[in-house]
Amino acid sequence: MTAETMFYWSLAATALGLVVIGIWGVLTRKNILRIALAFTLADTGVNLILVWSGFLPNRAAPIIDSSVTTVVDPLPQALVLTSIVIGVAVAALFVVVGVLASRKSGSADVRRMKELRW
Amino acid sequence: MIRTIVGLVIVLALSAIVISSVSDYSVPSELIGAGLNYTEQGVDDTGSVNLVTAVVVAYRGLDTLGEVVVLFSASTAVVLILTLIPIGANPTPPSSIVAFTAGILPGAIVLFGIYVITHGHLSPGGGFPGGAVVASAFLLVMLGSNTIPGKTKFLTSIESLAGLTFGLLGFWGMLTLGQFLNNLVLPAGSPGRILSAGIIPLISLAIGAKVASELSGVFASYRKAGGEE
Amino acid sequence: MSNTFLIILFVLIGGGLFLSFLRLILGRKATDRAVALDTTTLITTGFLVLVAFLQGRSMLLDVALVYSVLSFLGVLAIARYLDGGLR
Amino acid sequence: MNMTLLAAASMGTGIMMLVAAVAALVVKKLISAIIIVGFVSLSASVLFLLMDAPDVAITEASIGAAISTVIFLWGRGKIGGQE
Repeated sequence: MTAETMFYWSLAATALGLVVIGIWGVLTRKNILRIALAFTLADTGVNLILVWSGFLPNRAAPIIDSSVTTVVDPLPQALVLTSIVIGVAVAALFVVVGVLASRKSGSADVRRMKELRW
Repeated sequence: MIRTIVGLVIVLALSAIVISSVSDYSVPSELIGAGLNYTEQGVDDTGSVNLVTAVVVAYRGLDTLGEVVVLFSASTAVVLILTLIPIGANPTPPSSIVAFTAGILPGAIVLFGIYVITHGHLSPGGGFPGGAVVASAFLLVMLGSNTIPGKTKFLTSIESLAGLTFGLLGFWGMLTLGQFLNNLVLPAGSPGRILSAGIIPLISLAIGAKVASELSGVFASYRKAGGEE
Repeated sequence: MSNTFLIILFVLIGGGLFLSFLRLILGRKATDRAVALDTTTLITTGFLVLVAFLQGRSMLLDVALVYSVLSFLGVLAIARYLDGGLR
Repeated sequence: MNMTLLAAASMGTGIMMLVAAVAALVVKKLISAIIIVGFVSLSASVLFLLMDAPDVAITEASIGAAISTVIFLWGRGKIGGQE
């Protein structure tokens, strides 16, 4: 296994592991803010997977100047650029709704929130 | 307990599906499809050296308009909820070190944010990260002051003005060249200069102002919600 | 730039990062973790500069610049929270 | 040579990131979890730079450094001390 292959697949394994850990946290944690944190982790992992899908080793960043001949795919990066900013706005909404729900039920525990039960 | 086991089973099944779907995949060496097209003709088409900004603003400008609308609705929902339902608290005053720093640094941070926004077609940056940097400067002002910013109406007007500018620049291309958000209603210029790449710097400014005012509005409503009751 | 020098740089940065990471994970109190996050941020900013040097492109330095400006704000917010503000 | 160093850097960053992500979910106090998530965001920015995506790295840095931390700190202050 060459260094290039290890570089490429270690990035993919990190991103997939982050998504898996985030989904596990969303499913099993009990505090509403902890669930929001796990959601943010899964969001970061999905962004990593999207950028990885356009990544080719041994190429340069997609900013053309005289020293660059081959670049990576710019299209997934452009998608992720907006996805990050929208992700933080959605996290803000998540936190506000979570705070309101915890005020209504008197606790941050999702087991006591009838609306959020599963 | 049952919740943990069900969660683990779901997660393991998901990762097994993903791993089996990429098992016969090897390290790519060539670009295909739209990416190849963009990297070969991007600089000639748009005049922007940074291909990511070219894709965000020029090739996929309509998608960016839609994403800005999504951001707008999310931040509006936050501000609306916090305006309707006040949540009380009383912040303690900051120490003198924090107050002193918050008096000096925001100007420099705003200047750096404007650099990031306006050089979006030459170096890494653009409207989205630059707007976040400017919003961080607003955050520093709020961290260093004990008072509530009373007048945040100018944030709303900046936000509306930026959205209107984005739409009008799109309609300018429709009127003159017959295509919504056409980049070349202004000359492309020589790539690598600050005054080049058509209307990409103007749209970057509009996106940056919109992102900065929306995130700042979220923070201002947080502080307002903390101050009442 | 010789290879030996590069390897020494990587080992120094990686070792410092690992030690402060241990404090971040194992830290007894929240203040320990906040200080560890600050240290990690500083060392990682150095690593970002090193990556820009390896690729030979000065425009990648912008990332390190943004992080060094804004990481201060995150640590300041955490400190302000632990102090009793932001509530 | 460079590729070996890059592979080592990406593997080390990835392992630290996954350990930190698990720690953020199992650590007791919520404020510690928020600080550790800040570290995960920082590592993600490094990985984006290693994947030749400086635009995405700059966005992740500007968002994850201050803004998302403050959002979660605000929620923690409103919900109160219970865990």
